[in-house]
Amino acid sequence: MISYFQDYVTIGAVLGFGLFLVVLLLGVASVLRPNKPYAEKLQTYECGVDPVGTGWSQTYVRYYIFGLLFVIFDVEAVFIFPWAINLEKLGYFGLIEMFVFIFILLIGLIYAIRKDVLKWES
Amino acid sequence: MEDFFNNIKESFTNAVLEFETINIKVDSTQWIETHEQLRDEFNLKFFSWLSAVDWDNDVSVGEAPKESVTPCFELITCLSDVENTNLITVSTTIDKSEPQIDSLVGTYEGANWHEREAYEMFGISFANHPNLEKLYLPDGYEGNPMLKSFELISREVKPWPGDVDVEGMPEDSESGEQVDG
Amino acid sequence: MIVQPVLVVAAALFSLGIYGILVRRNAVMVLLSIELILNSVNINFIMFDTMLADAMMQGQIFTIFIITIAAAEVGIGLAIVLMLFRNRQTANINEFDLMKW
Amino acid sequence: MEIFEIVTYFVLLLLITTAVRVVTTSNVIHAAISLVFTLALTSVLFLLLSTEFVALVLVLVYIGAVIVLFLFGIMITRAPLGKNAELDNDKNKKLGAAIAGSIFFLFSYILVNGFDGEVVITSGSSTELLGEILLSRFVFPFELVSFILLAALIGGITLARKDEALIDEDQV
Amino acid sequence: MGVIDKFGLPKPISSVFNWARSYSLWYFQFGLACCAIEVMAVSGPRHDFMRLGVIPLPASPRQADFMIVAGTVTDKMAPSVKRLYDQMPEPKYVISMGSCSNSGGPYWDSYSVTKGVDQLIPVDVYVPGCPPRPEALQEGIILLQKKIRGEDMKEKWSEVQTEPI
Amino acid sequence: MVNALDPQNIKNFSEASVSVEIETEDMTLNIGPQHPSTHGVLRLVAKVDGEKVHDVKPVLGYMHRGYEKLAEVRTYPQITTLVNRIDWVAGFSNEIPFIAGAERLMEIEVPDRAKYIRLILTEMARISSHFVFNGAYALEVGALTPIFYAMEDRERVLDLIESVTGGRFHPNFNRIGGVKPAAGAGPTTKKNIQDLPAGFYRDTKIAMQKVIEAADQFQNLIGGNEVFKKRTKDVGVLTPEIAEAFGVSGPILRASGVKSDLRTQTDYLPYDQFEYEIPVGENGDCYDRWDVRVKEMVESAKIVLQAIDSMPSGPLQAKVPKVIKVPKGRTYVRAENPKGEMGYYIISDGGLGPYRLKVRTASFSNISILPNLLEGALLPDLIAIMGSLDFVLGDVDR
Amino acid sequence: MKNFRPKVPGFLIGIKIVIVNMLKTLSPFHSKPNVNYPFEKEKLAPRARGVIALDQEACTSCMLCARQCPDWCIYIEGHKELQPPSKPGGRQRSRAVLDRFDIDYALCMYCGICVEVCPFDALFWSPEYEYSEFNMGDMLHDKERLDDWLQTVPDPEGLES
Amino acid sequence: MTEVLIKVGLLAGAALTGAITFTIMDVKGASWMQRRPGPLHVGLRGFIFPVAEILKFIQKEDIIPTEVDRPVFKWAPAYVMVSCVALFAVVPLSPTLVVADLELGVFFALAISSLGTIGVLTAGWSSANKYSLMGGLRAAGQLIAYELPLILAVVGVVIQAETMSLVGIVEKQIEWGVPFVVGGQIVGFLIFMVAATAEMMRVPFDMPIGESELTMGFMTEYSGIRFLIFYISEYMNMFILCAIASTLFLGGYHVPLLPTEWVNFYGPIVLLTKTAILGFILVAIRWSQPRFREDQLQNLAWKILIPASLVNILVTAIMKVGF
Ligand code: SF4
Ligand code: SF4
Ligand code: SF4
Repeated sequence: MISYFQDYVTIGAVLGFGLFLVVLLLGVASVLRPNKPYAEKLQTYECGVDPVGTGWSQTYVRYYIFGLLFVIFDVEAVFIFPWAINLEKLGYFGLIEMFVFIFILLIGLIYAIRKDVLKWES
Repeated sequence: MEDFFNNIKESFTNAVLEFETINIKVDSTQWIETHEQLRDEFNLKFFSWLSAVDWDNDVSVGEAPKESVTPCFELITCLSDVENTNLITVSTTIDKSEPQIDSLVGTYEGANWHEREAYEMFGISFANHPNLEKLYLPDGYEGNPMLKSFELISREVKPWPGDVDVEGMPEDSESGEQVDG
Repeated sequence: MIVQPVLVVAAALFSLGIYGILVRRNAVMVLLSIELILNSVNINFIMFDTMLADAMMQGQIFTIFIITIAAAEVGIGLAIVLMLFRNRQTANINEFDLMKW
Repeated sequence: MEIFEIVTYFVLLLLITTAVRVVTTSNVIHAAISLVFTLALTSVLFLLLSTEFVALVLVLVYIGAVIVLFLFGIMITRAPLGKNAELDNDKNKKLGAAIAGSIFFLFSYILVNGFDGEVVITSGSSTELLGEILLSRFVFPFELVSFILLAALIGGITLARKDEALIDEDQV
Repeated sequence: MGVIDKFGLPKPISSVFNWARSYSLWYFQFGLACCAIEVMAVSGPRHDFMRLGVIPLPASPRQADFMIVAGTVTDKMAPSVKRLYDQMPEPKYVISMGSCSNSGGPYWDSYSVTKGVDQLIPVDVYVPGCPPRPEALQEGIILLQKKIRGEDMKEKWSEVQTEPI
Repeated sequence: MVNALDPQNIKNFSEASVSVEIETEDMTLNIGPQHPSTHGVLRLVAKVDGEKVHDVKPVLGYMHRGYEKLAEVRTYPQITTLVNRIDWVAGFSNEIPFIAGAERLMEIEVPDRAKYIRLILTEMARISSHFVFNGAYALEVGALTPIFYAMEDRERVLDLIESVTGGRFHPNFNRIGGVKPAAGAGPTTKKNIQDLPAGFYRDTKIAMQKVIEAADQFQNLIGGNEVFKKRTKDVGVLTPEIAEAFGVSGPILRASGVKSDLRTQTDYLPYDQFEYEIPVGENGDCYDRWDVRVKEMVESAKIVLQAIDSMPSGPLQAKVPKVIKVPKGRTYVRAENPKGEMGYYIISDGGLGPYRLKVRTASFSNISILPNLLEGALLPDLIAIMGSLDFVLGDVDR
Repeated sequence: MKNFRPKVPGFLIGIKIVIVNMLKTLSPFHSKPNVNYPFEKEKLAPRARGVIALDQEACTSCMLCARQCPDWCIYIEGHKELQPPSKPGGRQRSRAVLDRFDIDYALCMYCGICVEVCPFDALFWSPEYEYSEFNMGDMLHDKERLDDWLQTVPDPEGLES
Repeated sequence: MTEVLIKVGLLAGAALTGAITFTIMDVKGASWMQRRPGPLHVGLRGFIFPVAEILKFIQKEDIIPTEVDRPVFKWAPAYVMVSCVALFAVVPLSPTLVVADLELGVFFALAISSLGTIGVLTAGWSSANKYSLMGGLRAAGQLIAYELPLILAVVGVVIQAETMSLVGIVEKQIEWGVPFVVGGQIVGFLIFMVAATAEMMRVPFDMPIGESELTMGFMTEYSGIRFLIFYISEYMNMFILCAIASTLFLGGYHVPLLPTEWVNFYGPIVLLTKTAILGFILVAIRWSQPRFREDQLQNLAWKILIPASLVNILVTAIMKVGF
């Protein structure tokens, strides 16, 4: 097995181990634990009173905007990494390229801040 | 206190000062006006509390009044002035058969909960109250606990342990005005 | 690594995506199906890249660009869905009568 | 390499299963989570094809970010908990299946006939090289990407924002 | 799955589990009246019931092991107390702290107070006092731990509690 | 160019087109009755949209025990012990106005020493109450440690109270006409111990010094913290006008800039003998409310120290009849409690117990401003504001 | 620039305080506030109201305590007995004998009224607190148990003048 | 294959011990800071309390409320746990004692760590509980907001080290003679630690759990073993992020002046010490700070940390190219 696969097989084993740990814990617990459900026990917890309304209704659009910002900058990070390890080779040219790239995205961030999408009280 | 009392006395002739508490008795129709006047002219902006008293000769628990009274609800508010030490109580009586009075919420916002409490405890209804609901007791609770005719069940069902008398007490220790101390 | 099964799977993903777009009524689900299609394209690109052992790595670079653009597309797409939802109180595309809107 | 092939087939099989779940499940969140698995398996497939950087990018961008965005979107558009009968367009089902099926057969036919062969992976592809190519030969698309992202950001914000932002945009 | 209910566990193993349960008591943060302040004092540096393994973390009944009914249970609160108790996972325990929750205490004749929490939920240990001193509560906890260590898992598990009292 | 952010324009626009911000089916969030930050069992029904609070409706009564009714069936000494439990973090100060009222009706002059002891213990109760507030408030804004420091120092104060009265925070120490420590101790002697235990002065001095140090530590640990300042400054601003109309009193009122303190304004205890300051806030925000209480702790400690130094000697009890009957009359006595103005309106009919006892508690009025303060706040603010009002459910519901 | 003191950010001071406190807790030279309860016990104030002890001999079943108790939690029964004269030739004395003296600690509010009103010094406070029970019924202490508590009643302490 | 198994076994031990050690450190440390002894009676002066906890949680009933979305609810803890465990794979304890020294080590770590967000979000959503939902959303919003500074702070290190392999990064630091935190990445380190604290959802960034606001946040409905999984993952996450931070910025398994030949022996100890020190600092912060408000938190991330880390990248790049 070439070392490339060796590494990832190990990683796979580690992931498998994580899953195994979860399954093991769940398995042992399912054998040991008592299981006595009844209607009141299974009721949604709401500080001790009857749940009012539906729990999963509307949320803030704001979170969506955070998500959007995150996606955009995450993509940016994807491009930064290959650049970062090649910086020596790319030299000033690479530097300027990345400057432009980051600058353009910073405009986006500044736009977002200016538009007050990060502010909560409106 | 004295100066203030004299001031009050000029506008409300029936004001009395007993035990360091000034009390004005007003007619229930004058209820709102009195408060507005007190708030605006005498600067009594601090709304301390509002409550009621159930005057009745028939009581189911506790002691009955020593002298017979005319059954009625007495409504009392207490106003004061934060900066000075002036304090005044205003009282009015309302009929028991139809306990209703105008709400003070328009004058003092703070009266809201106090009136709800009085509504719940005595059954007095306040006209123009924004939200006259029960305050304390669970939904479906019947009765107005603060009425003198309201019974405390536990006291009825549990025998008073002090009732059993050990025959032939050695001394009569409950002898009047013995001084302690 | 055998080439054909991978390509067939990519084709299958593509058609599943098409199926989803046609059948699903919820706008978000339609977007999810689009992701499936893009994913099948990615698989094809990478497969060919590896197969041809391209020195310029064009397949990989294209895939990265596709992923990037897909992210942007999802951002905009969901924003549109949100806007429609805001006006129509539903994410159901049958009810988006765009001409009237 | 025997084991290698078995693994590959296994991954492909799972890939199809999860993808089918994405388009058939009647619960939006389940669909999104199935998509997570589809993508994860795709990423495994990429790893098997030695393109590790792309595989990780897929995890980072897709699973880490895009799916989260999807989940937000789903929650904002009030996905009901549990099954949702309204999700599918029943009258389109047959048509859709027919179209999708024919596309599938057409594509598979072309692809299977067109390409054949076996690839042997000897080493992972170099990320360093990838970066170098990306930033030298593909500089122009690279910069273009930043503009597209910026556009997406501004567009997304404008669309998802409430109206003051909209008018603001109109009048500036 | 009900394995333990049917077969039980050999003594040495089950005593290990009993030990674990007795020293990892997550206390359901749930205060009612004055006694709750004493519970706070017990969690304070001087008495520190974390020494005994009581961890005052969960604010949700789902993670709690035992509940200290600390204070007056009013009629309005009673359904909530019952519900919160129901929502705790088995095995669960209850300490009734103070006269109020034991039997109404100073408000025994009030029109709005429940006379004793044991009318609602099963109580394991009663702690007297009004309020009980912090040490008294600690004694209650130690008694509870003793009780847990003496428990038989099979019995405890099969105590059917589909409809508690 | 039209100003786009002009509310008028926005309104026009939203009328013109269908689009408004996503129609929010507000989420009704129940906070309480069991919730770690409601100081017991207050229940708030909050309408929230995401994180923003639109409307709050407090639901009371989970701790309603019917004090006013119970007082009608109990005698005066029995009521004294009952009222301890109204504001349970400062049990001692609940007794003072009630006893003072009964004494006023009976026209009894209390000996000086008894007054001083009352005063010392009231201030100690105030300190212990503020300790609880400090710790709990820090807990509510997320700092987990200060409550333990508060508890440690509070124990010291409680020890002192206990060594005098016999109870940790339900002392039942006041008698009409004076004070009377718990009887007990030693089958060999006549049991009525009537004075402070030996070493009390010394221990008090040490403890008060510690209180001052603790207040300093709080100022550093919590007050100086940037995050805490961010969380509390300009949050939940209460103006004096609203406060007065709602009958808000005590530290909350003082934090809004009103210098109102019944200790100086009335004479239920000899506060005029001592020098102390009344801390007053400026903005009436959460930070000021916190700050005022911490400073008040220090002032209380100073009062206690002064009182210890100038303690008169003499009897602890005035002469009173053995069977206490209060003459007919009515009076209202109020006192400055840690939470604000607490008063009892006693209507006596000459019997063993009052005909009607109205209990005016501070927290009841204080939390009635909650809906006003919370409009448009964020959910974490809700917790911060609620905590800064420092209410005790027994004091609210009675 | 004479008294230039750099302003330390508040959160660093906070961290310093907790670490200093931790060192104090760990250091053997500092007094610790902790009491390791079942192994060591705090010395309580002699006045502490822990439990009520009954001196059976002194009680004359006069019922005062039961009547004054706000919680009605003292139950007394007794009867009268004739006692032989204490010194020969003296008058025969009647004496009340306690049949039952129960205090229900599940109900008691520890107010001390009973102790205070007892005219014969039969009730005492004792700073004991260890009587938690598994059963509600055991919270009712009968006269023997109450008498046992008498051993724990502390001697009176000194007073401040 | 055996090698793989041995490594995974070792890693399993490391992961669990790390998590348990950090639990002990957190609880005991907190107790001491609060002038208390902490768990004491359970045995060994209380230091084995995590054992009791785990054994206890294993016997607890696992309640699955009626309203929840069962499959999602049941498996949400697994995502969190798996994403934590996978992170352990790339941290080198010494040049040879590393489970998988990937060429893309850092990148892998960052990619995997973003998986947890999905677990948290689905946990909150599927619980059908308002507190859970809000907690889940807050958690997701926070995790994504601080994921970015975390990623960008690492870029500085990558620029300096010119590699993404963690072993490579440490070797570079050995070559330089000083850890990167001294060699120009102090800003990066601070940003990384702040972001890491937020990723762990610890005070002052603990709104998602925000006990006094949302009872238990997204974990509100979880009981028994599933709660334990969340709980352990929290500490695992803390351990692993501290380990990664010490590897990236503090020189990993090496300290200056110690001979490099012996690195295989003292490496693990050095790394664990550094991790423990970082962990202790986090504990001290946790128990002394109040928590931020949701909007303040987002502002900190978007307005301060992200621009700062971008600037940090540019400055580092200029230094690299220019000198
Ligand atoms: S038992 Fe006493 S201290 Fe406890 S809640 Fe009841 S009245 Fe308060
Ligand atoms: S202490 Fe009070 S409640 Fe208890 S028995 Fe004595 S009088 Fe009754
Ligand atoms: S008051 Fe004293 S003497 Fe009378 S019955 Fe009670 S304990 Fe006995």
